Amino acid sequence: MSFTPSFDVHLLCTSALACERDSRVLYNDLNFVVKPGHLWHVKGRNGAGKTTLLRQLAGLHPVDTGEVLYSNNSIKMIYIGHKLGLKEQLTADENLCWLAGLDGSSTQSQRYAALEHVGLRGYEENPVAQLSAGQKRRVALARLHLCKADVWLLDEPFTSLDQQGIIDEIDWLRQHTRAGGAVLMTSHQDINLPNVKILDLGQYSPLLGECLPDKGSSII
Amino acid sequence: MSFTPSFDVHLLCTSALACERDSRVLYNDLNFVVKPGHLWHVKGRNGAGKTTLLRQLAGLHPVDTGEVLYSNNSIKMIYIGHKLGLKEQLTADENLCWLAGLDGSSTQSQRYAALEHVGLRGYEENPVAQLSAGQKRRVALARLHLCKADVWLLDEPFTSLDQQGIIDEIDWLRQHTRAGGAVLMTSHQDINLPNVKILDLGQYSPLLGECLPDKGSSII
Amino acid sequence: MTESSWRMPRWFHQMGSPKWFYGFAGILQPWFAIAALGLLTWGAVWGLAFAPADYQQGNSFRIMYVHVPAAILSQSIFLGMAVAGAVGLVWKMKVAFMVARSCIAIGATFTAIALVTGAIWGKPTWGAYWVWDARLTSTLVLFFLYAGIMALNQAISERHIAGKATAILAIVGTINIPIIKYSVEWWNTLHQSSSFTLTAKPSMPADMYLPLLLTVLGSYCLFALVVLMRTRSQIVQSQSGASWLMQHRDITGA
Amino acid sequence: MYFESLEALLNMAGHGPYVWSCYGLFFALLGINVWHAKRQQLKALKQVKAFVRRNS
Amino acid sequence: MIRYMWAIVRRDLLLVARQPAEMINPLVFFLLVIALFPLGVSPEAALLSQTAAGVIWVAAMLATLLSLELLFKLDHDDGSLEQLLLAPYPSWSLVLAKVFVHWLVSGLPLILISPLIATMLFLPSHAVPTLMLSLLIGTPTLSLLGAIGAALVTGVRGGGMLLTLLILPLYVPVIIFGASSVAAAAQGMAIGGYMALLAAMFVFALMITPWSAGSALKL
Amino acid sequence: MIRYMWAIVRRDLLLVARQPAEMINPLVFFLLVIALFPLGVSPEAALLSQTAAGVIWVAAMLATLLSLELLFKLDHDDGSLEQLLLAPYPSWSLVLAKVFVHWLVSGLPLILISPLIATMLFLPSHAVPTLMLSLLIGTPTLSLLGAIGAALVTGVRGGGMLLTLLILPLYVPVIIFGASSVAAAAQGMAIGGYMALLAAMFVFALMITPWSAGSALKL
Ligand code: HEM
Ligand SMILES: Nc1ncnc2c1ncn2[C@@H]1O[C@H](COP(=O)(O)OP(=O)(O)OP(=O)(O)O)[C@@H](O)[C@H]1O
Ligand SMILES: Nc1ncnc2c1ncn2[C@@H]1O[C@H](COP(=O)(O)OP(=O)(O)OP(=O)(O)O)[C@@H](O)[C@H]1O
Ligand SMILES: [Mg+2]
Ligand SMILES: [Mg+2]
Repeated sequence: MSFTPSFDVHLLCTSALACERDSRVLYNDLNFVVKPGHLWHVKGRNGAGKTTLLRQLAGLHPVDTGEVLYSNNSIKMIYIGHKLGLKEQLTADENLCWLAGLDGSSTQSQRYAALEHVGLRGYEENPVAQLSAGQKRRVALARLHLCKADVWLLDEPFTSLDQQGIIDEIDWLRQHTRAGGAVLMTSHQDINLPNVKILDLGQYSPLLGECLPDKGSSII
Repeated sequence: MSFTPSFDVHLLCTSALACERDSRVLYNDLNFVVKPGHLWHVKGRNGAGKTTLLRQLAGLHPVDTGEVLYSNNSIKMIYIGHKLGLKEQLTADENLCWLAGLDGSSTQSQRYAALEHVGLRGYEENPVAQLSAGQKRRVALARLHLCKADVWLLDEPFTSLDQQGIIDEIDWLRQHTRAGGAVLMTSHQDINLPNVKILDLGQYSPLLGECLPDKGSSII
Repeated sequence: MTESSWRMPRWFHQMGSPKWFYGFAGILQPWFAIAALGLLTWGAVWGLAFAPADYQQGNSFRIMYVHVPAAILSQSIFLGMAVAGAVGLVWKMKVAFMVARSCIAIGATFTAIALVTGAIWGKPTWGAYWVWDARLTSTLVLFFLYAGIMALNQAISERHIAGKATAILAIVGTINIPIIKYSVEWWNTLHQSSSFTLTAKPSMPADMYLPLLLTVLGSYCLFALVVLMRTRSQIVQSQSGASWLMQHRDITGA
Repeated sequence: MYFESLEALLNMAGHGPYVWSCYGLFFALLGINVWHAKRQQLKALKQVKAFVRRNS
Repeated sequence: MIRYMWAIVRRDLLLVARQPAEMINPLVFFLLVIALFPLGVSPEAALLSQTAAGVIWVAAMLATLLSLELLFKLDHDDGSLEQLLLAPYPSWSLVLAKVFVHWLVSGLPLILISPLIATMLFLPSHAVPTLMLSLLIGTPTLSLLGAIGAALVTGVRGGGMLLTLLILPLYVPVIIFGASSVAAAAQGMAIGGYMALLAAMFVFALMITPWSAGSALKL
Repeated sequence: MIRYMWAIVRRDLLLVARQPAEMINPLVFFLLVIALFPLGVSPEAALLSQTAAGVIWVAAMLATLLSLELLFKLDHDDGSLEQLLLAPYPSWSLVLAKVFVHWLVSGLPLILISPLIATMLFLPSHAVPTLMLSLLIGTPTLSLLGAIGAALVTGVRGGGMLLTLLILPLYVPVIIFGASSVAAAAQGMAIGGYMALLAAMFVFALMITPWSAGSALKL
């Protein structure tokens, strides 16, 4: 890890964050602080709003009510969602190359090392279209090892991984938080790590029909 | 269930089935018999060939070496893969309507009952585009309750379901096999049922570099 | 709203609140309805039955009393839509987006009326329903701009996204309208095809002129009426559940 | 009135069909617009009322 | 099988109804191409009436072609094509059902609006019935032939352009006979021969399309 | 930011190189439309040379328009657009990078092949330099204005037709000036004014596109 951990500051926090979709309120009055070393496991049943929350934090979904505050403007985040953002025609290596190129640069040996790290040795030059579901997911996850970021936002990162893959990934999460990074992730499986913080969206959803206060203006 | 179970016949079987993709041999000399009441759990690490096997059985991937034999021509199968085959603009109910219409017909109350069965009560008239990942999966699974089929071919059907969803689904699998149906499914999670038959593709993959015999003719 | 980069006066902020707008529009609505009905009927009857015929065109001249208001409105509504969209984008005001969206259908209607009445008028005057004249062509392009915005609105299901997309397209279209107009005029003079020109009379008798004024004003009132009605229904849809709306007498049914 | 008779008003020296169809179109299309806006308003109110009833 | 085809037709019409923009889009494209032609070339009535037949037919072909791209592609991308092919019915019935809806949505409106277009391009009014008749026989032929290309490019990324390449050669005879028939009518000549040829091509397309598009889909 | 734009340009060029069909497709579409025109309308040299300028420009516009559809759509569908937008750079730089590649792939080949086309349509040879020059200024304008529409229809199913509808009105002035300049050159008249207008429109497009397409992408 290239950045120096400083465990006292917070990386991001939300203040009275709420979200309404299609006139159903998903969560209301959500306040939490993400500090270096935190691993947040966002839980909730299907349709609870986990994906929506992660996208709001990443800045991909408009925040209408409440606020998301970042410690400073240069905080780096990586978001990996349901859609992996890989180009099917390009090889695994080429995909990593442009993804890494968005906020830095990488050498081929770094990329090969990252791919080996996620168990894709020998598949570096295969077009992603010819990989299986789990292998695609691994290519996307390889980015975590290539680009240094403070906060990882991972939406169901265990999907289609085999059992060894999940064990490996939990290990990466542990190392990242140890080194002063933070992770916010969703999953329907439990995570076997000691210091996991649970954010259960079920607790925050208000009664049906209750409505969010309208502030008159909105940031769309 | 409308059909009468007859547990002695077999529904489908494979004989010396093999598959090679991109000059990597995935599995070789695969022989198994699927009888009424069977629940096959296809296992294997990422890229082992689980998806490919299910697609070969469904008739969506060409069989080059070996054979897949069906008990008779009228055997009914439902295949649900990584892509769910739902139209995003249509509502959950309308999607079920056309899917069911492919090999039968359905009344609205039947469809509503199926949707309630998968926990989507109140979402019947929502466009599928507005559902979460797990809710979409549930719409696709609702078809299992609407159309009667002998064999269910399910590729990672637990993906994005929450814990209660997985428990419910295992229960449907149990009921289906009890009633004389058969299931072939893949998953990286274990299935808590007594009579699960494991098909581990790891055992069938030949050593790297070993090659399939060329039969000269192929059934495409 | 201190975080807004540009300060806005209090009344302006108020206008952006759905609650206030809903109430105020509800007061204005009936007045516009009465004015539109009165002015349009008065102007139409005067224009149809009482205004004198044109010495050149005869009675087909009476088409002017519907054609010209429609042509004028088709352009000013587009401008209005762009202004509302810009206000929405700059001050992040939901109601402005709703107003912009409410303009689309009525604007397209006026443009269609201008096109069709113009074409019908052309038959007795020019002997052809359509010529590739500059003004006609640019009106046709304007109609296509409206059609595009309408189609885009239908294709986007989420309300606030559709509002923003409408705003962007309306602004771009507005900047482009003068360019289109200019280019089309210029293109037409180059090829020198149609020798027809729209009859431009510097001085009309009041008997001919006043009905036109009435129908133009009436059309503006009708436009305002439709926009208020459509904006109000959008407010209702987006605010379902808000307590002020739940206690409003439109809902409680008093 | 400019015309002598009702027939003259309808006929307008041969231009009647053109003029009347234009006026007809003008009022018909605008009428449809107002009617549609009204219907939309009623529909929205109905939806909200149903929502209130469901949740009370 | 009728029920199967009906299920497809109903679903596709429902999809169109859910997004009516898709329905008027080929129509508007048609109108726009035709409006651009005078702008680019010349607004003179004499020149326009001379070229009207050809321009209308080329525009109709382009409009059909463009809407064809999505004929099977959307179904392939979301996985519903797999489900349709898994049903125990021959794939040609699937092709016919989808082509029928495509024509209803893209071809029919063109025919209905063609008189208006003819006026704008100063086509003599006695040629308008011929124009409509030739479009009535010609556009289904275009939809049918196009389906072969659409089936072949299904699953290919950015297949729109590829489709154009595959299909345009097949469209050439239709365009030639269609445009010639209208031009002949404008000059007051007999059109029986052209119509017979157009009808023959329609029958030909009806014979080869279901088979070839059906097998292309199963590739 | 330069590095960010460069990463996008390199990736997009790599994608094109991986599938060269995508590159020649606009070109072939252009050729085919132009070839169909004489077939549908009339093969007479006099008529063709009179209409050549307009036909070439309309065909160039259609070719650009069709290839625009996928400008952002493919990136949106596989989720890579999200990743591009998440990068800490303004979205207009993304728009500019993508438009540049689009022009390189769809506009430039048209310009290079235009002398050939001009000969086929009997355009006087002294007008060919003007044709190429007007295309050189005009096609980037078309790509830029088109990007606005492409950004707006991103994420909308079946957006191809919708895009056409949104963008064609904006294309009208470019077509008019482009075609007029070539026609003027063919008649031996001065073209300075047209070129100045085309250049002015290019600058205008360069000013509004990055803002409007950039904000449309973030919707
Ligand atoms: C499809 C055909 C036509 C279209 C699209 C059309 C469009 C327009 C437009 C855009 C205006 C400008 C309104 C403004 O902003 O002041 C206008 C005004 C006018 N048009 Fe037409 N027009 C058409 C046919 C005709 C015909 C056939 C006549 C009569 C011979 C006519 C007579 C007029 C007059 C007298 C005005 C008012 C002139 C002025 O105030 O500047 N129009 N029309
Ligand atoms: N595009 C959309 N428009 C309107 N509502 C939506 C949209 N997408 C999702 N929703 C609704 O928002 C709610 C939350 O969706 P979200 O995707 O955040 O759920 P989730 O917690 O990620 O669920 P899952 O575990 O199934 O992935 C759902 O009830 C869904 O119906
Ligand atoms: N379109 C393709 N062309 C060539 N090879 C492919 C293609 N799709 C998959 N493969 C290869 O086939 C092998 C098996 O893929 P398959 O999708 O069947 O795996 P899987 O067992 O389902 O894996 P997962 O658990 O990741 O879903 C992989 O090694 C993959 O690289
Ligand atoms: Mg989710
Ligand atoms: Mg798989």
